[in-house]
Amino acid sequence: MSQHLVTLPILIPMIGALALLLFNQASDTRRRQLSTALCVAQVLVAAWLLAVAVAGGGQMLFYALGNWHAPFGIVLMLDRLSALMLILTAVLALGSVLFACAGEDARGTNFHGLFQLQLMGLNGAFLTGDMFNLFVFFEITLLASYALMMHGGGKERIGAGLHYVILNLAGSALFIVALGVLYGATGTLNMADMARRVAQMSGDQAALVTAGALLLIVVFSLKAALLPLYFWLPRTYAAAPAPVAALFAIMTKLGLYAILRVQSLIFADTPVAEAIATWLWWSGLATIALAGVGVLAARDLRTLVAYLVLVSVGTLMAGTALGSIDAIGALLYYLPHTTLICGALYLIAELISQQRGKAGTRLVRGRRLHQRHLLGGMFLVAAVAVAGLPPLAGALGKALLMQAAEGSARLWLWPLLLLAGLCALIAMSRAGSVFFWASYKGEVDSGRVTRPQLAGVLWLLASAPLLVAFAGPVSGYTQATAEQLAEPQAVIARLLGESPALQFGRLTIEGESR
Amino acid sequence: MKAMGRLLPTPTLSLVLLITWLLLVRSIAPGQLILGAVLAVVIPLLTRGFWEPLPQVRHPIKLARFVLVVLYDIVKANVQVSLLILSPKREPHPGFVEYPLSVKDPLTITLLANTITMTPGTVSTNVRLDRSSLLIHVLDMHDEQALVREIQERYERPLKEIFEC
Amino acid sequence: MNLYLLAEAVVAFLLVAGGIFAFTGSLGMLQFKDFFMRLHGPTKGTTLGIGCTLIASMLYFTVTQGEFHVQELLITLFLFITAPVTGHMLAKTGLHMHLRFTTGTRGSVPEFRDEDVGQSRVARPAKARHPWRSRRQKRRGRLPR
Amino acid sequence: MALLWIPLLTLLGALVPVATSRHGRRLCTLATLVAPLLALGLVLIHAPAVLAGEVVSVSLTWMPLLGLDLALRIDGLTLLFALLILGIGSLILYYAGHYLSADEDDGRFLAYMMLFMTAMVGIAMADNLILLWLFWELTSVSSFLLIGFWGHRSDARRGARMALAVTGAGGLALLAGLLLIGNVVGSFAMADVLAAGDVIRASAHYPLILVLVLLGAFTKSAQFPFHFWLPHAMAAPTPVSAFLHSATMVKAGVFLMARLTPALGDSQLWAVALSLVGLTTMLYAAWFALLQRDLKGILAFSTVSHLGLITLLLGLGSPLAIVAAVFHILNHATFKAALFMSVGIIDHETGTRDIDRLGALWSMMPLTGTMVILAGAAMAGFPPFNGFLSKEMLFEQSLLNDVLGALSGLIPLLVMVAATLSVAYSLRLIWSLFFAAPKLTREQKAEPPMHVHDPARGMLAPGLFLAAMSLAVGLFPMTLAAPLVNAASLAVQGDTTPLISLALWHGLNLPLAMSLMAVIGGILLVRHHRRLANIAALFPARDASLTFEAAVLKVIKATLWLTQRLENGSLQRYQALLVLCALVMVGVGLANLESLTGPLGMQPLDGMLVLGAALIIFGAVGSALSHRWRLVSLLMLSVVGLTVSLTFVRFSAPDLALTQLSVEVVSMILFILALFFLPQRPPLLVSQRRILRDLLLAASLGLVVAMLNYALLTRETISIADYFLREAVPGGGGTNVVNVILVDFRGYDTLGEITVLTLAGLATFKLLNRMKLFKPSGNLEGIRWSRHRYPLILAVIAQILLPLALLVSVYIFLRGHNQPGGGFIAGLITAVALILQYMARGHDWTRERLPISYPAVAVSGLVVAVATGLASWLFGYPFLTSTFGHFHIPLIGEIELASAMLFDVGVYLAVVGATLMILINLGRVTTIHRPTLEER
Amino acid sequence: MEALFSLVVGVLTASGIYLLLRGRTFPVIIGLALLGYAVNLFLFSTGGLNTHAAAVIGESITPSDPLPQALVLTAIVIGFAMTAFVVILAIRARSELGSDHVDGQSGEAGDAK
Amino acid sequence: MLEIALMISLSLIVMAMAMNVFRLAKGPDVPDRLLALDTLYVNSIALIVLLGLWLNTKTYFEAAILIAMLGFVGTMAICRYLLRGDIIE
Ligand code: NA
Ligand code: NA
Repeated sequence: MSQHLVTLPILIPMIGALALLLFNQASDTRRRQLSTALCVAQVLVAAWLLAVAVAGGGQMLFYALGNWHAPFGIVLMLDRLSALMLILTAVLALGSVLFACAGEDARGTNFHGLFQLQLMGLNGAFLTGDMFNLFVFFEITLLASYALMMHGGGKERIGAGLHYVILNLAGSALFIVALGVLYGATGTLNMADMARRVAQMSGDQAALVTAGALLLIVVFSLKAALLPLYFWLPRTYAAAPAPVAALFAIMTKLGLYAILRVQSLIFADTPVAEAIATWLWWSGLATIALAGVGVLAARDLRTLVAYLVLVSVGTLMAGTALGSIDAIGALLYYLPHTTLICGALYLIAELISQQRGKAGTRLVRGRRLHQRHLLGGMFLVAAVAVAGLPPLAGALGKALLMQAAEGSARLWLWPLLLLAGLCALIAMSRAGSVFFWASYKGEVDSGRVTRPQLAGVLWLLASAPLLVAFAGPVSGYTQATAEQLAEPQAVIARLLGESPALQFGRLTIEGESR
Repeated sequence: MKAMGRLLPTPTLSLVLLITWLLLVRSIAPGQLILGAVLAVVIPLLTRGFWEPLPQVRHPIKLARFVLVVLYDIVKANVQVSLLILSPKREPHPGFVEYPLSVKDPLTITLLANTITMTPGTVSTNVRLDRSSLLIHVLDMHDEQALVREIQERYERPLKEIFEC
Repeated sequence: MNLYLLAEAVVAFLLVAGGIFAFTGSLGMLQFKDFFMRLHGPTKGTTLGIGCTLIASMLYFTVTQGEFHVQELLITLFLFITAPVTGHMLAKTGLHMHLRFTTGTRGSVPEFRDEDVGQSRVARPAKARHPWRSRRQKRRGRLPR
Repeated sequence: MALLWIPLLTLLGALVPVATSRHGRRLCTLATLVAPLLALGLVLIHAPAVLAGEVVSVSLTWMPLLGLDLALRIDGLTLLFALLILGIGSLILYYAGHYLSADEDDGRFLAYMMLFMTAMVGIAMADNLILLWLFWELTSVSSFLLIGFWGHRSDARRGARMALAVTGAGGLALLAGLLLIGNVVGSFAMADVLAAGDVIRASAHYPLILVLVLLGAFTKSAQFPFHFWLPHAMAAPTPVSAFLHSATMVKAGVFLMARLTPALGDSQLWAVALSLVGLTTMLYAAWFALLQRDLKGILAFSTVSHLGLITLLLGLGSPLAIVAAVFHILNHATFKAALFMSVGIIDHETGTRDIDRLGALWSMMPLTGTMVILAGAAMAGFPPFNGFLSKEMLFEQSLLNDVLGALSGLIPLLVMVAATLSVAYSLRLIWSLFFAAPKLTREQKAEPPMHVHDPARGMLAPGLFLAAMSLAVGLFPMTLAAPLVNAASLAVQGDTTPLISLALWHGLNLPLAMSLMAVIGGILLVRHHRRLANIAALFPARDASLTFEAAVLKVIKATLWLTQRLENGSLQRYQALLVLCALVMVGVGLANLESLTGPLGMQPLDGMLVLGAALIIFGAVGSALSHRWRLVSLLMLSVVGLTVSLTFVRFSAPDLALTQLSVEVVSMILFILALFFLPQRPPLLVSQRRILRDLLLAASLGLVVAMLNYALLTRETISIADYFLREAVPGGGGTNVVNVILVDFRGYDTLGEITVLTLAGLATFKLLNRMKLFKPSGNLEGIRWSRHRYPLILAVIAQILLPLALLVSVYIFLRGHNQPGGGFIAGLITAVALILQYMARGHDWTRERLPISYPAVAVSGLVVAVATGLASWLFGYPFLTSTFGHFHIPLIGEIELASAMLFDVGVYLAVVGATLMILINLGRVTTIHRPTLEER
Repeated sequence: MEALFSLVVGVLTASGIYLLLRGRTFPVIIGLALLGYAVNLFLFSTGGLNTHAAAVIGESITPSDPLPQALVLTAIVIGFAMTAFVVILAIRARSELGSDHVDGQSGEAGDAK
Repeated sequence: MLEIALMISLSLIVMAMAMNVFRLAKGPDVPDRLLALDTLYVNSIALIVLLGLWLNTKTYFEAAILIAMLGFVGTMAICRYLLRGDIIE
């Protein structure tokens, strides 16, 4: 069984989703139990995989689907980075699902089934070692996200959803073109194989690869929401149902993951990587700046959080552009924190709006919250975390990233990061004081936080102190991840062997051919 | 016999399916025959619900004759129409004819209408809701009554005979 | 050898004939004056044209590969099932949409049409102008109701 | 290890009040006091060693990557601060227990106080710069909560936000500064940093470091021009002011400067910056303190002024100046805490803090009066109070300074002016509160006179104790303060042992004269206070806080404007940006291309190709041009679809052709549904410029893509394809390589693909849920709908076609592995045949005959596919491994069975289910909601 | 031939993009469909334009590259799924937003944005 | 002889398709265009068959079957749309 472990992050949600979809006559309770159990299972499996990725000084695990040897078949590839993304997804998903179990799931059809399918898509994308397969799993993720985003319907969601969907469809078309160029130029789809071939290219062939790679980065930038391709995000995230918006916190990171993967594996040490880094750097910085502006301008908590997501995207991208091991290690430390906290913030926003009646999450005086201390406490923790204030992990992550910037890069990154942090500070303090202090006297005992909702939020919020308490091991892990990413040759050698020529023959787990 | 009836509710359809299968696979190997036979039984059973009762072919020979006549007419019609199209001098005189239907069965009406569409300068345009008549557009019309008579004689009567209705 | 030559001649003939029928069918569709007349070309010429081509193909493969190739019959079958329905439904649609007849069209249709359509028309907002069609070209007249 | 317990105790102490507040105020307060007192005890245990000059420290590795250690230390400076924080803090906690009114949430309040205390203790004890910063920012956050404790008041909210914004910003600057220090020194450990003063000062970054660090310190310590938040923070409950704004938080900045003096001090820049800012702050704030009417305002500005004083002393930098600074930190904390507490008492008892409305309280509140007089005298610097001692030292040091070069002589003069003002506001406080008559308006006079009295002992005791301490320290400085001050200044200055002699009487010297002049001047000022106020009123000083608020508002307005301009909610813009990005990026790649045409060159053209190209171009351009004539546009699109299928035929891709053809049919039906339910005649609302822009963008991207395509087509690649061609039969058991790739080599992709398809079905299901749509009563020509609902001939043909189509789909399915075909195409054929039934006979009729759930069909297709894939586990092979075998069956002969075919069955089911789910649900929804228009 | 093929792909792309930039859902959907054809042809052509050989073993000695064909097949199916979804989304959007403009009724005010 | 016949036939079909397109562009009414499109579909069957003859392969035969069997469904759908609006009711 353990040799198939790496397929479980894909198979568990998939089989679970199928069960949920087939037995859609089952009671809400049953479905919730199943969905939660699936998420718990994914957390456990992801933890196991993390342990596998750590074991033996960071080994990599390959799984030849259909028993076809790379580069011919599709391989799953588990390294430290994918293990990190998997556990992050699983943790976030568990929080979202718990929250959804409070009733959001019943507002439309097939919530849990679609949710699990989205997880399947995400996990699949994080595990695959094949470019086209990455596209396929991107599409699974996207389609599930479209459906989930419009769960429950309503003017706002449909309107925002239309933008989100159409833009992403255009993006997918560009994705195919980029894949076409890369396949046309390299003749392969396996990432490691592609890397090996790209490294040997020169002249016009290299120019074509550059064009394809840059187009690919445009697509990933759209998903990751980089300037000037982020405008869809605030409205989409603000309109999505809370548990979905929370899960969406990982969607932008999927873009980041993809960029990181191709940048570090396929185009490592080529002129392409430089071009990509240049784009990421300036676009990331501009994203930080404009998202910081948006943070100040936001008049609704959900929009505000959306811009905070964008700030984190910009930060992560600028970090990716720096490209050093320290920078990658730093951004990977910052990544789980920002993902989980932004997720938690969407959930908290929903709880706040539940108790504020018409005022919702708009930053205007409204009704007094019934459970203001509980909500206020959670909001405070999340706000402190997201603004990058001590003692939570945001501060450490930011400091780490700033420290990783060298020379003139500092000149841009430091002020922007600090100012964006200040914007977040100002905006979140404004929001908090409006919600929890500046309220009318009247208060209604409705929309009480239910137990699953509380569980979901606390599960996500717990990450903030835990990432600080275990900052040493976590940052050690991310640093090791960065080091692993810096060694693409190791992947190529492990997967394809030393021989530069194409290998024919089949790989079996037991070492015997069938 | 009863079991047979249940197994093969529409023997003609089954036969057509078997023949079609053999045409498709271009083989009369025993395996294909068996497979074709199975499909010829299974598919009609599967689509039983969709199969509204249709009149049975009572006189296959008349059907064959009818088919030949129609094929001949199709070729003839095509040559005529082609000439009409290719020679710019002849001005066709188009017109509509209301053709009174004496058959009421859907299949027969369909066959008739389709035959009319496929043959000399005529296209069936509309069947009345009460199936009392068929509107025909004629590309080059000279004698309305003759046309109606010809259709009656050449197509409608044989069809009636084939299906005995 | 002679048989081959004959077969070749027949195939060639059928091919050319098929081409001509298909061509005239489409030509008719192009040059006739009203929709109902245009309908006649494709419903007949094209169908027969394809039929000839298919028979040619059947013959060709049967002769060259030495085994029966009769699959083409299937295409013909499907075509003979579907083509007349298409023609019929198109004609019906044309009738329903009050398409113009060329002057001199004989016979009467309003009764048929009324049965289908009813008496009144629905008020609609002004229609978007088609980019390629000048106003003058627009329907010059309809049958009197 | 015991050191760790100090912040840990206070942190755990934050939980105590929350847990105990249910059991009454008294118990809660006392329980809360346990933790800080224990912590104080722990500090005191280390006191002897520290006073002897030792540094007690502990260090645990925390985040080596960042250089962050959990490192704590107690040296002299820490000891001084820890005692202030924990000692005065405890007194204030005790006081707070009495201060809050009964209905207020004491548990939360005390918890915030404890949290704050933790942060402060952390700053004082931090032995690592990053750790220090963590605690530093934590004070900002906890003080935000404390200042905003009365959040229902708008001034409290504003004050809290302002404090957070200013100190938070400073904190961020500080982080930058500290990171730079770490960068220069190579370590964040305090000992390393303090020892590396020379390295830091020699570094090119030194000025920047200094600016950043001082920004942090100045904002926190409310130095000019960042002072404005402090008076507004007075909206907090008085215990907060007493704690934060006298003893601790504002001292954090001063502490930081003192702490980093060995590392950053001892430079001209440092001296000038600190002394100038300190001096300005001292003067400016003292002047405003004199003009305030709000008691807390007076104290607030006075605090600012005294912080300026300390800063100035640190800037002067001589050993004795530092001793004075440290000493004044201690002194100021004692008397200012006492003063705040007494102001709290007065506010509490009288209900007002307006100095003009209050007066003649001495007779009613003698104990409070005593407290104010003692502490106020200390603040004024009267002998024999502690304030006098430190002020004398300041005078002395100011006379000795040379930091400003030729202008150094100004410093003592200005210091004296500040001292005069200080005397004045102190006297004013005492005089108007307790001895002068209140200045009341007519209405206020009409109200019954106040009957107030001293409060309960619990509220008085802490303040009285502190006031008494300021006297005691003044009287016995060497016993009570010297060791502590000595140790602290030692910590600040490193090795140099300062000459300490704290004494009341230094003989008749210039500083004494200055003190005397200040006292006389102060008395004069108080006497002419009214005139002074009139003069001040002539120059209405713009309140810095208002400027700040206005600036913040302006910034927010600007951001709003910018955001709305950028993000205008127009999808068209976002799409254009995407296109532009793609264009630029591909363009960059293509720009490096040396020749567009590669070595392969071109194959010849023929008529069919030209026709195909013409058809596609016609269809594409046609559908773009006629997009407002939607049906036509759709027909043009259909031409493209057909021709693309033919292209696949032409270029040897039969599977693709079959797939494309069957997809075309289904898509067409979908588009027509869209056509029907979308408005038929869109208004034209577009400018010529817009069209031009779009055409340009579209054409450019088209060009770039074409170039890319051409460049690729004319170059050869060594692809992995040979492997598939070689392995398809021996390894995959099929001759149709495309199909073998789909179900075997890359079956995983196909699994994903049918998942997408099923997902699409489920997603549309979701969208159609509760959708409202109405059927228009006529078509786009305005003609009523035909009454032939189910045309006869179509119905008959559909019926005949169904079994034939099913047969064909079985055929296509079975041959898939070896010839073009397969589950996907077969599925689409089945689906189309069924859709034809729906079209010909209507939804209800068909549904009656086919009562299966399409989602279930689709999902079971996926189940079959996954199960097939999983089956390989049983044989020890990876997921989706396929197998095949040849079997001989009598009569039938050799047949081949491949597990991949079972997988293909899954594909078939998924396709049928998903396609029907999508189309039929849409059809059904509309039928249900359509207003009936029955045949007449 | 290659030039002509590229031209076709380019024209398809351009038409698709032009329609994609329109303000109403229907043309946008048509644009996406055109774009879909363009990218599928693009991906397809990366295996080379092979006239005489389907990738069926035994059909020809020089079969064409089957991999792009398999990829395009997947892309067609995914494209179809996406088209279906976006069509129904457009209908739903019209029913929710009261307009078929991509920006809802706010877009009706003018395309000048 | 066969070569020439094939070329003639192909040319005729290509011309026929060109005329279809012309009618499709010209209209003037939707049914005209629809008729043109349908004819284009039917003619493409001939094209595929001729291509099969030319390349001497039957690989593309199923494509022709598919057009013959399913090509008319789209036309039916549009007719229904013009007649009844709702195509599945
Ligand atoms: Na296939
Ligand atoms: Na319907």
